[in-house]
Amino acid sequence: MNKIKITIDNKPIEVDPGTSLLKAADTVGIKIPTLCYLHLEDLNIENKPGGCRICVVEVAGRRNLAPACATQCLDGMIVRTNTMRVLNARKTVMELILSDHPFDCLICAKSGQCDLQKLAQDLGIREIHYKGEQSHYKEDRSPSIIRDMDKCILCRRCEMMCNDFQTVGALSGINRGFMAVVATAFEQDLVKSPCTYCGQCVAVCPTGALTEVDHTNQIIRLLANPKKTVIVQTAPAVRAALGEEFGLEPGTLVTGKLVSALKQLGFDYVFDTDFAADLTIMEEGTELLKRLTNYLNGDKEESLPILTSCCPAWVNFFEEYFPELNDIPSTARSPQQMFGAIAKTYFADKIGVDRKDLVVVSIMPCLAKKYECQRDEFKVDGNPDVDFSLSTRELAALIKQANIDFLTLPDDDFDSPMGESTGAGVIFGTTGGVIEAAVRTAYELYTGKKLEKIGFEELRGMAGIRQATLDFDGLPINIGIAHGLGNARELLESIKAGTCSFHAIEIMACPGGCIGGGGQPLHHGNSQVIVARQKAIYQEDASKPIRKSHENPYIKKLYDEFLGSPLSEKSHHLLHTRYFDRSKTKVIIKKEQE
Amino acid sequence: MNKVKTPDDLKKLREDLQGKIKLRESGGHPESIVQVRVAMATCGIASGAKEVMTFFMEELEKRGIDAMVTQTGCMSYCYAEPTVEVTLPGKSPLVFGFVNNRKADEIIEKYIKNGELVDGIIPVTYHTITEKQQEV
Amino acid sequence: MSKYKMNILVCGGTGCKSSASDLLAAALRTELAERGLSGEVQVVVTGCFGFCEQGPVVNVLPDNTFYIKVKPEDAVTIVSEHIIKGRKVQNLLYTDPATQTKVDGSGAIDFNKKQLRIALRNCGFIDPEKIEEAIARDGYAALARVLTESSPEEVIGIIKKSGLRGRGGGGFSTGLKWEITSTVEADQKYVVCNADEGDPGAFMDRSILEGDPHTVIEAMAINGYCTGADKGLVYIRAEYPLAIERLKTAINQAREYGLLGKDILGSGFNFDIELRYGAGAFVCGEETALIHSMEGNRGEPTFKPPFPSEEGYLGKPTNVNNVETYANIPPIILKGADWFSSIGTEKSKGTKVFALAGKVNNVGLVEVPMGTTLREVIFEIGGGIKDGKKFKSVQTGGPSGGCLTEKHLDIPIDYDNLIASGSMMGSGGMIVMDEDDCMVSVAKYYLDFTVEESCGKCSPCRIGNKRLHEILDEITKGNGKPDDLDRLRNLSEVIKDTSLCGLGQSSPNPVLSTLEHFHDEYMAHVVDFKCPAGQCRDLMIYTIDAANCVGCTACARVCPVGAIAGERKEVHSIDQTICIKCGACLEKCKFNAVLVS
Amino acid sequence: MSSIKIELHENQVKELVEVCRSFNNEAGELINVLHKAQGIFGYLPAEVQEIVARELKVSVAKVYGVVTFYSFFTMVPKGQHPISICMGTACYVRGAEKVLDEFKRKLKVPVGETTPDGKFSLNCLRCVGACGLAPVVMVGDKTYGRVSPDGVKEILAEYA
Repeated sequence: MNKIKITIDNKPIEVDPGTSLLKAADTVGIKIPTLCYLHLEDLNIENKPGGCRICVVEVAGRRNLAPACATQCLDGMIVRTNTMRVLNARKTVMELILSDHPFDCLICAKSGQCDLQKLAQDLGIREIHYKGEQSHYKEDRSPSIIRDMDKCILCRRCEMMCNDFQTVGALSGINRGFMAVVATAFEQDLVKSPCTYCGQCVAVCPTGALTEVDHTNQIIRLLANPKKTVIVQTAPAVRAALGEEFGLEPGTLVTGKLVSALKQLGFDYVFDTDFAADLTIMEEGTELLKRLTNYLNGDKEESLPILTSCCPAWVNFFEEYFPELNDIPSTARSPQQMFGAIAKTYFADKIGVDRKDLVVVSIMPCLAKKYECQRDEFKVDGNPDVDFSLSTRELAALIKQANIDFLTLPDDDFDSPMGESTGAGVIFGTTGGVIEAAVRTAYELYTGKKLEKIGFEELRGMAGIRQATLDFDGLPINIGIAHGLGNARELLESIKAGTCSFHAIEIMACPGGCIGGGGQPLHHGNSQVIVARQKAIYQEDASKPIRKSHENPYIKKLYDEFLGSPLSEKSHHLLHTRYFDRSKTKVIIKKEQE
Repeated sequence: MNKVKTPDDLKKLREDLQGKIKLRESGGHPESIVQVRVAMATCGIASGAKEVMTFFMEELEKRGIDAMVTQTGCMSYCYAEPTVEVTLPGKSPLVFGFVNNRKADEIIEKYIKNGELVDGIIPVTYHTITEKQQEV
Repeated sequence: MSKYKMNILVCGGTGCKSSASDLLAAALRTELAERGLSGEVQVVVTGCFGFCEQGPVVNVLPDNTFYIKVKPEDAVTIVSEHIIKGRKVQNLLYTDPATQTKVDGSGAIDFNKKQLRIALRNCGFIDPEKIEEAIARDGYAALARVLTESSPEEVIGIIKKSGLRGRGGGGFSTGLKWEITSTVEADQKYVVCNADEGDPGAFMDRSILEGDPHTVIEAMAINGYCTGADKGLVYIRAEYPLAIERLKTAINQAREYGLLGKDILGSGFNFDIELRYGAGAFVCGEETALIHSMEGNRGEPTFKPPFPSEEGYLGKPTNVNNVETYANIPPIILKGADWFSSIGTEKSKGTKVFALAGKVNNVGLVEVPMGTTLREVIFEIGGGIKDGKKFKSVQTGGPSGGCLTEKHLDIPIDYDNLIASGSMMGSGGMIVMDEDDCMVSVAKYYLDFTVEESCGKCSPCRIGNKRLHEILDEITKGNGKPDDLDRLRNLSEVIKDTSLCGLGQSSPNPVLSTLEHFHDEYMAHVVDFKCPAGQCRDLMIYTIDAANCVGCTACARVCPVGAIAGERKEVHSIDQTICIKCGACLEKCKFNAVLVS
Repeated sequence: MSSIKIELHENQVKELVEVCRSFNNEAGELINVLHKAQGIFGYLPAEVQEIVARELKVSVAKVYGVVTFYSFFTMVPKGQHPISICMGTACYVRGAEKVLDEFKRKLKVPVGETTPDGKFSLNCLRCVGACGLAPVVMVGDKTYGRVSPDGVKEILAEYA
């Protein structure tokens, strides 16, 4: 293809046709500031409404300034990005945006991580010449997410994630003009919307408009309470991302420092959700084998594929949109909830603490987990199996508040018994990981043979929908993988339409899986961050001496001492769940009077 | 009605229609007839054009005058709505502005019956590209 | 037959009336009566001749003689010379400025005919609900000619050569637009008629749809033939129920006659039209917003390119033109590109319909050749300013346009001249303002509209226009500062320079043009805290003139807040701390005792 | 937004579902459907939007986003006699604001609201294109031209 020649700030550049001015400038070290624009290249996610008008530049011969994000390079273009006219326009537009934004940066949850704040600093805004009325909206608190739309700058990223990527449709642009904002239907609270709490809106929000519900203060209080035994579990994706909050390169594994920090914070026991992930594999893998065997034996009642169920946003999604498929997903609870159920029974008994005095905290890359642990089916007499779920970001804040210098912490090990895990548990943190872990176990249980090669490269990657056929000793097993609920929907629709058939499907709501979760350190639009975390996860797996869940000695011990066997009555009671139809229409219709 | 299947059909139809109109407008011909057009665009209707049209239809019949009352679009004299155009056979059309029932009565009695001009005529202030020009 | 041998038509248009045309008519009648001619010569008071600058105007029939600037005392001369002796009164005849000869009217009288109706050629002539009447006036003849005699390329060539530019505001070459759509390869294309007329004060599209719907249908079919589209969509305001009804009727009749549908006129060309309804969003006049709206979405514009001609409705190439543009197409085909391009100015060909409104005598639709001056439109066709007030400004182009002044009155109107003077053609709204209109308030009015109608997608338009409005509001309330004017100017320029679509790119024009042409008026507001036009309530002080007050108590009784005190038959006074400046006392007082400053 | 669920009449709901079907339940027809829905119910309460969303298979949020974008759509029931004052430029320069003020004073309701007895609702309108008659007021389908503040009383008296 012929290259296009343009000049930006007197620098000649050659680019491919179709390249935007923004990308072209980037290749020669000219960083044009952006605000609404978002491009997660590795995930094929792009938000380009051209709405904020921060990235405007001067193109010779054009009457108006052009947005660099949306303007394609044309041969011979002469572009200036820093003339007086551009700088004045950019600053004025920024002042306008700030004039309709609360001035509470010092106490804003997003302070220091806020794209808007950083941009104001970069542009040298010291005064706002155009003050005036500010738009106000009702604050909305859900179990997971807080929406303070007074801080919305209408970048539309959340709307794009919610609709285009997740196809959840909880959010839409509403109103017009000055009162235009992104909101739910009828501006009701998120809890009344189809929101799955995936938190991807929060993950991309450039300001403090969308944040997670902060539970750190409750945790500080509980840790100080001598009557309470406070234990913590940490999800696999947390260790691959927490370091970023302390300035480490994305993809730096900080498992040992993480454990040290949690101990220093005063948690009585520091455990690993990976342990519960291994347990999940035992239950879910066994369920898969049972359903597969029934199916192969011609049981008409049995339907395949089996769908994974460890992602709470995904569970919310199919309860809302595919209630007719409620009997297809595995009944296995998520690792967070399996952990809680075992902790408040088996482990509580072991240390002789009443479940009411045992507080289970989870550190999750996820915001939907906050909602999940509040679901009624995961409570005993009103006491939840998991009391609080903190995001990776909240943990970082907690560590900072406790004066802990994270970078100089020594490595430490998880406590026993619920801190012991295999490589299979670790890879739960990435797309393709749960199904790979399940396959490692199911293969050996089904064939009775030992796996030659533990890593299944064919299940890995970042493509939104992936499929692979595995050879179970002559039996071809079709595996489907989707991350992102839009991809999940596509896969489910094709199953409903009968255009493809799978034995098992793994679905995760977030891009890249839990590593790209809504509770993770903010990627600020750089998808390489998520790719690096994925590498770290597989690196941790490879370094583990045991890499198959059914070989975890502590899991074996748990079954021996407490549960009996997978899918036993006790297992069913503690480790499995059921799903509800959330789709019903809420319209009341009045019968005609005679 | 018959479909117009070819350009020649259309041409023939147009010539037929134009012929009929000519007959209606030409003085002295047995088919000639008084034509009253009421501007019935939104502004006209809002100013009472419907009432005026009804008045013309009923009164012309009552007074035994053979006339054709039809509606038409905006004549562009918004300041003078309702506006009515009257074409007497053999004469150029005349437009009257601010027509209410009283004015309509006067138009019937003086102009339509006797060809006498009445107050409120709106002179034509434009050229048009079609051959039909009205001249006061 | 009429008993009158002669008729003397006296213009009773408001403009002429203010120059005593009614006295003239009375004088003529008296003179005729005195001479015993009342039975033979009739005086008829008419509507406006469109020549008010020269009023009062008299037209003597049947010899069709025009007299101008006729005073009541001229009645005697007209009757004695013209009526009795048959001699034209030379000094009252109109002098043609070009030839310096007296126009005696025996030949073609067209000095008062500044208008030329192309787009409006059938409005008011045909029954819009009868296709036969349209056909009798050459309806569908252009379509027939195109389908049988010309290739799409040839037709596009004619349209290009005619120089027709979009009448919706942008002024883009219509032929070029058609050409682009025609050259894009696609399995499906669309042509769209933008009938979402939204400029406040513009209603020519509605009039065309209500008066001559077939011309739009015919032109869309021609457009479809040229661009390769077999489907047309009319995006029409839901607030135009009559236009919708008539268009629906027209479409059905065209289908019944086979002028829409399959194999039109045996040519093998298929074309049909559907309606899509707007729902009250000015921004949907912008073509990308319009397309999103037709697709069932919020009418938010998107960045161009891609242009609709490449990627439009449902992602397919789509040609969007407005109603008036379409109404020009059939005449161009029938009369030729050369005919059309002979009308108008160098770069703006043909005519433009203006909706003349505001403080002007002859409110109405006016179709004039491009190049006609504002003075001709306002003072001749429009009959001048209402109530004999002084002309102050004319606003063209609606919320996107600007306010022009006295000094612009003789500029020939075309796309480029209007832009050069800080306004624009827009869709053709033309609002005339007089000395009572405060230009700061007018700017505020337009910003009020823009703030209401901004879609909110881009920050400069969403927030910037709001801030402009707030600054203007403060100025009209007496809270302005001189440096507000600099802030207005900078903000206006940035909004224009950075907004996403045409709405924001032009919304500050009313502010910029009034700032430029009425700077003194702004200064009066921010320095002296006075509104010279007396329109800004908060800047006004009502007092009672003791010399005139008779103590009738009418003002005290009408005051809604009880701010006026005074005994019967004694001078009243207004308590300034209570007065809300509603002006009720001023309206009520019969003795000119209430003063406003 | 009030949280009280309103009850819809069954035959109206049936009619609405039928309308959606007549548009092939296509999402692209959302605006056309909403026009018809407002024709049936007089306004677009949340419940109606939910039905439309369900029938056209679009999110309720999207429907709400569209409803709140276009000024023609309303979620507030109109009065028995909806009064609209044209705020086009021609009407504005000819004193529409004073007419509006008079309506506000007489009806004692602000713009966008309905009188407590449900008789009148007061709204502003974009240009209705009857500029020759400015200022223009519409009551229901009836247009009043050249309205002065003094004329407001007479107009209201017609509906007393």
